[in-house]
Amino acid sequence: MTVTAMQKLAAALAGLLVGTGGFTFLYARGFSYLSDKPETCVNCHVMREQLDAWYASSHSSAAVCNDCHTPHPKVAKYLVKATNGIKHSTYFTLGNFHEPIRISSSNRRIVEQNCRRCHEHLVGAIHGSPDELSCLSCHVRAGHQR
Amino acid sequence: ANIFEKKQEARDRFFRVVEIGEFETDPAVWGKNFPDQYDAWKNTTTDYGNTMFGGSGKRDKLAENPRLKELYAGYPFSIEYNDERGHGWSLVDVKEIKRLGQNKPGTCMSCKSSDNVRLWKEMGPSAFYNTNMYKLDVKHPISCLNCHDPSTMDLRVANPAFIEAMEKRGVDLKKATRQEMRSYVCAQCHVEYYFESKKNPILHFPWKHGYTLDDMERYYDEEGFYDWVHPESGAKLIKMQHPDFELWSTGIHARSGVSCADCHMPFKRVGSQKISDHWVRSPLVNVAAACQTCHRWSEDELKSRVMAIQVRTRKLMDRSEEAIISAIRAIKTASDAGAGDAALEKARSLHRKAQMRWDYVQSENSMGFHSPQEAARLLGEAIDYARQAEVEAIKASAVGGKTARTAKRP
Amino acid sequence: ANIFEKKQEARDRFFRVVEIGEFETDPAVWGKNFPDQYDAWKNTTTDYGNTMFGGSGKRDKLAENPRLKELYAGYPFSIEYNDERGHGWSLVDVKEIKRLGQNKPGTCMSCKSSDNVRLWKEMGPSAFYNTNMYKLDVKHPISCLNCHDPSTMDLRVANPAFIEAMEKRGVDLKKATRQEMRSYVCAQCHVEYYFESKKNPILHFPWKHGYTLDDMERYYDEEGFYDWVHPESGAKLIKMQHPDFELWSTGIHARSGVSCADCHMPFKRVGSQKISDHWVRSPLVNVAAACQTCHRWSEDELKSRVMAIQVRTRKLMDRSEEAIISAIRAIKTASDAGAGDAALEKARSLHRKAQMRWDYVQSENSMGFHSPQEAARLLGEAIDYARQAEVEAIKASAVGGKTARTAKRP
Ligand code: HEC
Ligand code: HEC
Ligand code: HEC
Ligand code: HEC
Ligand code: HEC
Ligand code: HEC
Ligand code: HEC
Ligand code: HEC
Ligand code: HEC
Ligand code: HEC
Ligand code: HEC
Ligand code: HEC
Ligand code: HEC
Ligand code: HEC
Ligand SMILES: [Ca+2]
Ligand SMILES: [Ca+2]
Repeated sequence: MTVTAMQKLAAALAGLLVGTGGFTFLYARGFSYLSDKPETCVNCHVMREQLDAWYASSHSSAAVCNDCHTPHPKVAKYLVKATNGIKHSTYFTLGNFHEPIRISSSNRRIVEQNCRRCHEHLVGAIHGSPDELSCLSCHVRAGHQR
Repeated sequence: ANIFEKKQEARDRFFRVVEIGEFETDPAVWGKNFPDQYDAWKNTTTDYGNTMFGGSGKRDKLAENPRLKELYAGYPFSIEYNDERGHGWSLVDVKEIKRLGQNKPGTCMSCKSSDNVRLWKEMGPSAFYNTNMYKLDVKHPISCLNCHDPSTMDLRVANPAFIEAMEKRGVDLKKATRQEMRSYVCAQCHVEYYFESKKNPILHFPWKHGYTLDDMERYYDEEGFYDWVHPESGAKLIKMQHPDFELWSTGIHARSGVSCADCHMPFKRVGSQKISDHWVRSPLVNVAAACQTCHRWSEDELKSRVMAIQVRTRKLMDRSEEAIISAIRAIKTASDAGAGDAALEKARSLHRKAQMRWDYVQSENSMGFHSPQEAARLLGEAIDYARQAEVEAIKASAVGGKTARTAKRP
Repeated sequence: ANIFEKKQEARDRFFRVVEIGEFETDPAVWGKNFPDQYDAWKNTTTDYGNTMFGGSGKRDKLAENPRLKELYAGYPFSIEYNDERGHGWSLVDVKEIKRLGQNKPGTCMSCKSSDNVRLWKEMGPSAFYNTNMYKLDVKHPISCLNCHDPSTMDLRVANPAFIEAMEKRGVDLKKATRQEMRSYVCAQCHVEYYFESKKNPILHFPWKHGYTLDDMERYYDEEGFYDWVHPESGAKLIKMQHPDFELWSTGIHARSGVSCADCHMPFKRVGSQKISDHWVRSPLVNVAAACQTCHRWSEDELKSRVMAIQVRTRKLMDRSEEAIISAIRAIKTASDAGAGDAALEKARSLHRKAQMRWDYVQSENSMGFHSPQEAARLLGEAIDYARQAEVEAIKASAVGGKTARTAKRP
């Protein structure tokens, strides 16, 4: 299915509803969360490390941020983008988040599903669900070369 | 190749060419459904050469390290003892080894063949253990049925001793995660074990208190257990056997959730499929797949990191062996000098503690790599106990009248 | 801070409020240009509490481990010896310590103040070393000038002993990488050292053959060097001093290019800038910044991994200490029993080898963490040599007429 401008707008508006977070969300070109260009993630300098590490990774030619960090199909995608966008914006504004930045378990799960989505043909038969055998327990550097 | 073209092959996966029976012990039959795994498994009889301390060569340990004959004096391991090789050799090697000659109990087969899984069912474990090994109806070496449930191909443990030991530890194997199973299947065999008694050689694992050497020693001491009495020192000794699982479990890799299969059966890509490399072998001949997924160092660098750890371990082993041999000779000298059992009791129990620790590292197969600092700690303790035994013996022989200056160093 | 300010800060870097002179020893002046680093540096006098084996407390080592008095008997370290604390304390502590009383040579100041960088220039090292420490014109503890070139703020080493030692090793410090400098600045001080002689206390590092204990021992033996004669055993001993750099260099972190500063001065974010945390301290109170940039484990998990390594090391230290004390007492008993120098020579040189190895790990500050297996190897060797010394002594005393049963265990 394709995504209508309506859905994007709805997601963005959802952001607006949340006080400072919502404000930052716009200021920091929070719409970047609705785009697929990696560079747009780096409207926040705190994302710079991950961008650089992504460029260095085996996937810079294969997958962009949202291929891994937002779920598919797309409806869910834009909801997660909006919520993550608001969450990060809020943190960013208040500045009191754990460093080094660590992926949340829910977002880790989304990533795991995306690994499987793209590599189904190769690993579908042998690798079950994330709780069974986590891709990241071995391919920890797939998305970000450390 | 572009990832989307592969979608094609993705559809046709493992065909069930044949139905695999519940007790199918012949890997060739399994191989009809899983040719890639079967071909790799067949390679376990290939000689891929030796590494510094491991590899596939049937190395004669007694010839490579003459001290072993004195350390194992009076026990079958002083007759013949070789470095292990691939799973495909297990049947040949257990039959040919001179230890225990023709009197091997069925127990010796427990970790050598897929047929025992069937036999435990048909005969029951107790009858199996109590039958002469050469009389058991076995055809195949270690293979598929030892690790897999043929109906689902899931990993499965079949060894009654392992199942019993885990129950006693309160571990529910049904709840085991897949990653745990990737080590448990190996822990059916790559572990320290003992026989209930020479008369009734039921197989057990000494894990009542835990997996560390200290835990196992505590258990053996409580049971007053020993394998043999050393002819020169008179100490009641225990022969440790390949505690690969136990040492690994104390290490940083186990702590980090890295399983045996991760390193010894790494995934590999065969055409458009990803499978586990069933050529179970030294990871040092397969570093790219075995290590580099997690470690970004070059193959040579990774190999020399392993070597650095192994050489440190080997150096401490040399010291331990010299210390234990000094102890053995000092005790001998003392008893020759007339020191009695009462006077030598302390020295002998110290010899037991020392040899147990050294043999734990000696019989473990990674030359310390599976847990470098723990291996070094145990060897440090072995040296301490051995030299204390020497001190006690010399004091005893002084009592016995002579001085011990005659005690020779190896 | 809100996002506007962040974009703001992003623009302005460090302002040069003042020019910092070539020999500016006062950190407060540097602080005008670099307030964040200065504020953090000031924290090095803050007591952040103790960890299991480290931390900022001025712990009395002699009280915490009574064995030390016997092991260091006859040497100043048996008078007063405390765990180190932050850099800001260096001047106070070196002045107050009872060791050597008022007769401390200037050499003791080499690693305690930023003023020595100026004094080495003004007086020249040799005069500096040969001036009574309390007469030296020093005002500031370890600070900026010890590690930085004020004109560029680049890292720079100023300690003549370090520069000389590296030249002798054929290392061209001009070619040193930034990452190497992040350890070299520490290696000016956190290393084993010795004085040319009591009369002429020029500072040297024993690195002719390399950084390992074996390398340093070889050098000291070639020079026939010793710090003092142990009053009970009569052995010629060497006091090892904080070989943090040397032990680290044998470990997996050094091998992986991880520098001292990576763990003890990790980058932290101040506004939108990343700066080095100048509150140099135990990483265990700063695990997120110090470890989690490389390790994905939780803070608690990382702490308990360190503890597991340190506790293993501590256990082997206990054994080493007991073994060495047994040796000391056995030698004493032997000489009391009339054994002469010739008879005791072997036992004494074994005591020297044992104590050197134990003290290397004891005086190193990470309780083995900087190189777990190497620390364990050295302690295993220490135990071996100590118990052999005991054996030799007992044999000697047997010659001396009496048996040594009277030798007590600690
Ligand atoms: C191929 C998949 C993939 C791509 C593409 C990718 N990432 Fe990631 N990202 C991951 C994985 C996997 C993790 C979690 C690593 C872990 O849990 O060990 C992660 C973690 C993160 C984190 C949290 C930090 C951490 O280490 O937990 C951030 C922030 C992040 N990614 C941002 C980005 C940005 C921005 C981009 C695009 C420039 C991007 N990612 C592209 C897979 C990817
Ligand atoms: C508004 C500024 C901003 C933008 C734009 C931004 N991030 Fe982040 N991001 C942050 C902050 C701040 C954190 C740390 C807060 C936290 O740990 O949740 C963070 C954390 C993360 C994490 C780890 C924490 C978690 O919740 O899993 C991931 C993954 C991530 N970002 C991915 C992305 C991706 C992908 C993009 C682009 C689509 C992006 N970010 C764009 C500010 C931003
Ligand atoms: C948008 C699709 C996509 C996603 C999402 C994705 N990959 Fe990939 N991946 C690819 C492509 C395309 C390649 C390169 C072609 C190939 O080698 O199959 C690749 C290559 C790889 C490789 C081989 C190269 C290497 O790094 O060793 C691994 C392993 C891998 N991916 C694992 C992962 C993991 C783990 C994740 C999730 C964290 C992931 N992939 C997410 C598309 C994707
Ligand atoms: C237990 C470790 C482990 C786990 C878990 C794991 N992999 Fe792998 N994977 C490997 C190894 C080892 C290889 C082979 C790498 C090599 O041969 O260099 C591999 C290969 C691959 C490849 C092919 C790389 C190539 O050669 O093109 C892809 C794609 C891949 N894995 C994706 C995944 C995905 C997706 C998951 C999770 C569903 C996953 N892996 C889980 C260890 C693992
Ligand atoms: C049924 C018992 C059994 C099981 C299960 C088992 N092994 Fe073994 N293994 C052996 C025996 C027996 C040998 C020695 C065979 C010989 O030398 O004849 C051996 C040999 C080896 C070797 C040495 C190969 C060489 O080239 O020297 C490795 C490595 C090994 N096993 C690893 C594993 C791993 C990893 C697992 C689990 C994935 C495992 N084993 C499961 C019994 C077993
Ligand atoms: C609990 C499982 C187990 C039992 C019981 C067992 N073994 Fe083994 N055996 C192994 C493993 C694992 C190896 C490979 C590792 C090693 O050699 O250290 C091995 C290796 C061997 C080898 C090849 C290496 C060598 O030692 O020369 C022989 C021969 C052998 N066993 C004979 C026997 C005999 C005879 C018995 C009975 C007295 C026996 N095994 C009982 C697990 C077992
Ligand atoms: C020493 C133990 C052992 C033996 C023997 C063994 N396997 Fe496996 N096998 C494994 C492990 C471990 C895995 C990985 C399972 C997982 O990742 O959950 C595996 C996985 C598999 C898989 C799933 C796909 C893959 O490759 O990961 C197949 C199919 C398979 N084995 C077939 C066989 C066949 C056929 C044989 C006999 C020729 C055999 N195995 C013998 C341990 C063994
Ligand atoms: C992190 C990787 C890793 C893990 C996990 C691991 N091993 Fe090993 N193993 C090695 C290395 C490296 C060696 C040394 C090989 C050599 O010396 O050639 C080794 C050696 C061995 C050997 C002797 C192989 C030979 O060449 O003779 C056996 C048997 C073995 N391991 C079994 C196990 C078992 C069983 C487990 C799990 C309980 C295990 N290993 C876990 C890496 C690993
Ligand atoms: C599935 C992941 C994984 C695999 C496969 C793996 N390692 Fe590791 N290794 C780790 C982790 C995790 C650590 C602990 C340090 C850390 O947290 O990064 C570690 C630590 C080490 C260390 C330092 C610890 C020590 O004992 O000195 C060495 C050396 C090492 N690995 C070598 C190897 C070698 C060689 C292989 C292959 C035979 C291997 N590793 C396979 C994950 C892995
Ligand atoms: C000029 C000499 C000198 C230099 C350079 C130096 N140190 Fe120190 N360091 C000391 C002295 C002296 C002490 C003890 C001060 C005291 O206890 O009074 C100390 C104490 C410490 C402590 C203990 C702090 C505590 O809370 O217990 C740490 C950690 C430390 N240094 C790390 C480093 C690191 C890392 C570097 C390099 C980035 C470094 N040092 C550079 C001399 C130096
Ligand atoms: C080569 C550099 C160097 C020299 C020379 C040096 N020290 Fe230190 N000193 C250190 C370092 C580094 C520490 C912190 C680490 C430690 O305490 O182990 C330290 C710690 C101390 C401490 C605090 C801890 C304790 O031992 O109580 C005192 C006091 C001290 N030194 C006194 C002296 C005296 C007196 C001399 C001269 C005999 C001297 N130092 C010579 C580097 C040096
Ligand atoms: C114990 C050694 C040491 C001392 C003392 C020290 N520094 Fe540093 N400093 C460092 C190291 C290491 C770095 C990191 C350099 C690099 O990464 O190349 C650094 C970096 C800096 C930087 C560059 C920005 C940054 O934070 O990374 C500044 C500015 C600085 N120091 C100022 C000071 C000032 C001002 C003082 C005195 C109050 C001081 N330093 C004392 C070791 C030291
Ligand atoms: C990989 C991280 C790491 C590196 C690299 C490292 N250290 Fe440490 N260091 C530690 C840890 C962890 C401890 C233990 C702290 C404790 O016990 O509280 C420690 C302890 C110390 C201490 C004692 C601190 C205290 O609390 O009293 C000193 C001094 C020290 N290190 C100096 C150095 C020097 C100098 C270097 C480089 C030559 C170095 N370290 C490299 C992690 C590191
Ligand atoms: C700049 C990167 C880096 C930093 C910072 C770092 N480490 Fe490591 N650590 C490594 C590497 C690399 C290895 C070797 C294993 C590997 O290759 O993954 C390792 C190995 C280890 C190991 C296993 C080796 C062993 O000796 O058992 C432990 C434990 C460990 N680190 C703990 C820590 C702790 C605690 C800290 C913080 C005080 C820390 N590390 C800081 C990179 C780092
Ligand atoms: Ca082998
Ligand atoms: Ca301290």
